[in-house]
Amino acid sequence: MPAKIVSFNLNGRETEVMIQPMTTVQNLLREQLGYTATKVGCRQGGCGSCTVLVDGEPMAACLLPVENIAGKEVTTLEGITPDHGLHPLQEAFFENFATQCGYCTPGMLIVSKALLDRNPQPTRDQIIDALSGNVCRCTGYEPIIQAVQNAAQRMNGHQGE
Amino acid sequence: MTEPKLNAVGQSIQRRDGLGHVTGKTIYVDDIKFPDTLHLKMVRSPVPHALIKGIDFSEAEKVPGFVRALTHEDVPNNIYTILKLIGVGPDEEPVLAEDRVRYQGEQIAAIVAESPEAALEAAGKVQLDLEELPAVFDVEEALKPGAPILKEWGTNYFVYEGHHCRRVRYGDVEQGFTEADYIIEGRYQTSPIEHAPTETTGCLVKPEANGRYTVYTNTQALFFSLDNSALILNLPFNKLHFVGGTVGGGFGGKVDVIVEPIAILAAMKTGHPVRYVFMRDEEMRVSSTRGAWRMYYKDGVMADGRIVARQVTSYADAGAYNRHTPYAVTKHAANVAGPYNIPNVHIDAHCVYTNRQPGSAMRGFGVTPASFALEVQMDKIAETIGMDPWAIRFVNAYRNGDIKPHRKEVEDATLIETMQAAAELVGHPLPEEYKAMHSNDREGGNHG
Amino acid sequence: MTVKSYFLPQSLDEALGLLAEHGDSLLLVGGGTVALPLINEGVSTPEKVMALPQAGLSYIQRANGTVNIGATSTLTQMVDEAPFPILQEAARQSASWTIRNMATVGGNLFVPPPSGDIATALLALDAQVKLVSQAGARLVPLADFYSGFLANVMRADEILAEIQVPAPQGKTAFIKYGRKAANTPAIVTVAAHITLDGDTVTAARLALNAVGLHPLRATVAEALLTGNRLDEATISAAATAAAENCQPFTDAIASEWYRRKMVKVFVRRILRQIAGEAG
Amino acid sequence: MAKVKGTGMAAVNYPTGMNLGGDPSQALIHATTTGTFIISLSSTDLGQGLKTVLAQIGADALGVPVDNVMIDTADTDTGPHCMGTFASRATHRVGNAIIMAAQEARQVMLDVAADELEVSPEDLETDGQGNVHVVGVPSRSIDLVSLALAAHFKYAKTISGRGMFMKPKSEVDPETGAMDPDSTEAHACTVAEVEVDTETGEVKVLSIKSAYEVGRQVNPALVEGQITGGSVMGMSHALMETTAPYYPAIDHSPGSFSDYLIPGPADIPVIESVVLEYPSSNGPFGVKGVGEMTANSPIPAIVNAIYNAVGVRITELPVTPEKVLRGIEEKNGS
Repeated sequence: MPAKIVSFNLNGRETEVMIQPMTTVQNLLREQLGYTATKVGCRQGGCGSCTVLVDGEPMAACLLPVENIAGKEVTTLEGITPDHGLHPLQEAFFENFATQCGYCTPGMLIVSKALLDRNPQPTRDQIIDALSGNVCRCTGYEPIIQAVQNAAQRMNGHQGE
Repeated sequence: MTEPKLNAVGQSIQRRDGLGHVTGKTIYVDDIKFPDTLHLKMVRSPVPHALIKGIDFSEAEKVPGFVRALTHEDVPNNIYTILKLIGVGPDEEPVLAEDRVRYQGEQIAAIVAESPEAALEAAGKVQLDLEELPAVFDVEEALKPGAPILKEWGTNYFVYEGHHCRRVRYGDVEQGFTEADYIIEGRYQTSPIEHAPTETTGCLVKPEANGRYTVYTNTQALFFSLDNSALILNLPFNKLHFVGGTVGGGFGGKVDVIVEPIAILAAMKTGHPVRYVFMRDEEMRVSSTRGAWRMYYKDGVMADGRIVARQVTSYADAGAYNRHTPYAVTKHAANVAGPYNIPNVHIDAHCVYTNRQPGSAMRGFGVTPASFALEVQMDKIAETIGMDPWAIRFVNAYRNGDIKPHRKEVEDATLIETMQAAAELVGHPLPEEYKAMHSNDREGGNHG
Repeated sequence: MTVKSYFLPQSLDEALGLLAEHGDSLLLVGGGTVALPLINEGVSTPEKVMALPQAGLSYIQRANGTVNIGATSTLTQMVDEAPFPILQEAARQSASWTIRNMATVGGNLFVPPPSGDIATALLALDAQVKLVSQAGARLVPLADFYSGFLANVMRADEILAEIQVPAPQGKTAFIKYGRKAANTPAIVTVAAHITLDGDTVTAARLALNAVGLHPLRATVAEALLTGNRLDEATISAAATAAAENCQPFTDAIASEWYRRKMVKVFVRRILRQIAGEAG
Repeated sequence: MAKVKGTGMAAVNYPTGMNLGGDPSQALIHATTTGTFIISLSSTDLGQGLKTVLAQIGADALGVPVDNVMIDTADTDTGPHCMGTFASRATHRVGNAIIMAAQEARQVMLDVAADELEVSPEDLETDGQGNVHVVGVPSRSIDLVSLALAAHFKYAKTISGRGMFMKPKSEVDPETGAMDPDSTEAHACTVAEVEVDTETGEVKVLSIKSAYEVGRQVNPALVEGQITGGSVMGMSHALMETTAPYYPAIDHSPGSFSDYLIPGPADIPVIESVVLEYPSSNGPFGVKGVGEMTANSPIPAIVNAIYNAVGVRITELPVTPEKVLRGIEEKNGS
């Protein structure tokens, strides 16, 4: 089969991969590269569990051919997690009990990261709009919304509530 | 020796798995990878009821990456044994369909291939020769003469020790109706519901060098799944090793032991690790649901609000197969009269088969539909007799020492206290007589 | 993997060349948000796919009172850069943020009801689509673009390259009614563009989605509005006419009966909203 | 357009466990020479936090810090039998098994400590901070690591315990339905406030406020998590969810999160709750259970609130806007 070579930046590392045509970023990350924080919830673009950042924009990795990310910067949850400790969003999700089964958590964190990167002080409605593509069946969303608010406060120099 | 004090219990300590969740390092079944893994996809029935006249794999076999197909002839003991281990029978669901399919989406043959895409493509190329049969979807239609019969034993209902339903008989319901000032009836219907966990049901089976099979699974019940798989595969129990414990949402949807037996079989036949994970579409359209229920209530009520007789006839829509529904019906029967002290109760709870994707366990197993029906019925009673909705519940609330219709003494009643707390939470004023009530005796608002 | 060739042309010319070379065997996609789910589930098994998001068609430009929207502008670009609020709102309500970052405006025009709401706003604004082939380009009013369910007037050698939107002359509004507050298919979507002289309607555009084989104009209702005062009687007559002259369908989220009822309710509401703003 | 508000309430019970087929679970505990206590299980955490609450129960039953307790689950080669995580049973059953195992392990731990401190085991207590000391004399103390090392290298003892909980199988009387199917009852009362659009039948849930009585709360934050999540699931069951939108017909069955409706973050109401604790007689430290029941009472509370708002009693779930509108039209005779 006609494999292709694609170069991109993954979590700060220049990366070159060989793929079959139209392999999704989700498959590449999980099956070829071993980055499993990017989850598989539906492969329909409907649950947000596989969200990654492409040049800072959240996208559904299940619907994204690897060819489309050539030359771009891709960030997964592995790339957001510091070598030691946690990102303020991760701290806030952990401390606010914003996870139950944890399966939606990586996607929620990625979208929240993108939101806070462009809007450090989002309103509740802006947080809700940002998260509206992400399904959580356990928490009822409220702890997640509060965790994002809390993270924004932490990142703006305020102590968490 | 002194008893330890409570230090940890009662504290909101952080989740043990929370750091794994927020870093994405928690390992779920689909995150486990082995080289040379094969992938399993199902050939499913496109129609709700049909005879299987033939299956043609010739086009599927030509798909690059195709490894093999499995049919019922490959399954050593081709019958699900889900309730056998707790003594509820008979077993009546084939692992892979034999001569007949009874619901749309029923699994007919498994395709094992080198990639999920190849397995999916090959499954799509299997030709089925089906002769469609009349189907029935309504529980009461299914019980009428002339309805297509789905079960070998000749009825569309589960037989409870010689009865067509699970019965509860307490007091004399007809006498209660005679005494009652009001007779209030209601019909309630729920809909089948998908558990919709964000992680779909799945497993990965690895053949080990020592002849055992390690099964990585998101089942909610490891030994239950192990035991059932061994029975289906005629394997000594000690050949199987199940590993799990971390689940991306269950809600009762991952107790049916659907994926593990066939994936183990595929690993046995091929010598490779085999992965079988439901696609989202399968999770929704094929996997077990919270089955639908239809419930008819007939209540005899006195002018002062006391319910003196309650008759409930309910029908659980099990879909095509038992799964856990016969068991849910019994739990339903124990709870469908509600947390109320009613002297005369008559319950007929049926487990009915239709040509629908099977229902099974879900959060609230048989009780969720009952809570819906009876609490809407309570409001209907209150309105009919001109009573406040809170009052009707306080007047009838069960207390410790009462006997429930299934003849179990009430020990842990706090319905009254819970209602008092809710009223306070929302600022709903309660009359003094209800504020003074408590669950430990019948002083205050006693109706005897 | 069923896909054997995936093309990602870097210019419209390259795309047209590939289309000429491979013809009907090529599946064209924009952001892939509709095609990929079907491919992932094995429902669609194309051998050759051409995706357009890098073909130089991602722009939103103003020229002589018209806005030219490159076909592969993302819905996020529409939300952020479209000069008319009705377009921003239509894009925002079409999908979640994640999908808006991938899905394209042009691609959205090919999404069947009850999704694909952007056409509703574009129809209300008398947008035209620019169809380009190696032989040249032609402009087709969006109102003449659709010919049926998943069917349109494009030739096999054409690519939808641009959408041209004249600046609205009157008041505009957009309402999407679904079963959820966000990120959900429509029960009905209504877009209105009403030009008033005093309280008299001089031009009316009403477009609907999820109540036909494709997004459509409510022309009978438009005719009832034009030349009349935008009062309760006119609004009511237009709402009734819109409900009577559409073809709602039944799906998982709403029945034909309910959709038709809601056309009446939401045409009334959108017109009252415009009348209220005018008054 | 008219938007009308209404409130409704519902009160429910929920049973813990289901022992009509027997309902056993086991736990094994052993201390390593590091002073760490390993609780071996085959129980499954679905996300509700089972691994966390079982560590809390184990820590207090042993009298050691929760950080010294490791939960080793779920592996059928190393963990003893568990029926599974369902029927609101896991914390109750497995917690009881852990307490039984912990008592046996604690006795060995105190026996060793008694030998080391040259007192009787009856005179010892644990401080929950990692030490065993003589009652009233904190200075006569031994820490867990020293204790575990002494048990192994000096006294040749395993600090370990076996735990088993089973409520015996109850047979149902086929004639009367007499049975003892469960262990204890938790309770909830929910008040829902809704707003109904009388032109569309659309129902917006404004708030879900509940009182729960769940026996002892092992971890209040996790209990609250169940209540918040369950409130939204209950609302979802009430208004949105079905795999057969035109039940009993099987047409239009949804296959994605686009047409299988569940709430998104924009759909959630205000959720408030209070939790009462009336410890059960048979649960670990008085636990009842809260896993399943939180989706139940919101459903009838919402349906009753709709009746309160517009006088339409919906008796078929889910309460689609179409059903409400048909009800309103019937009531108005239009």
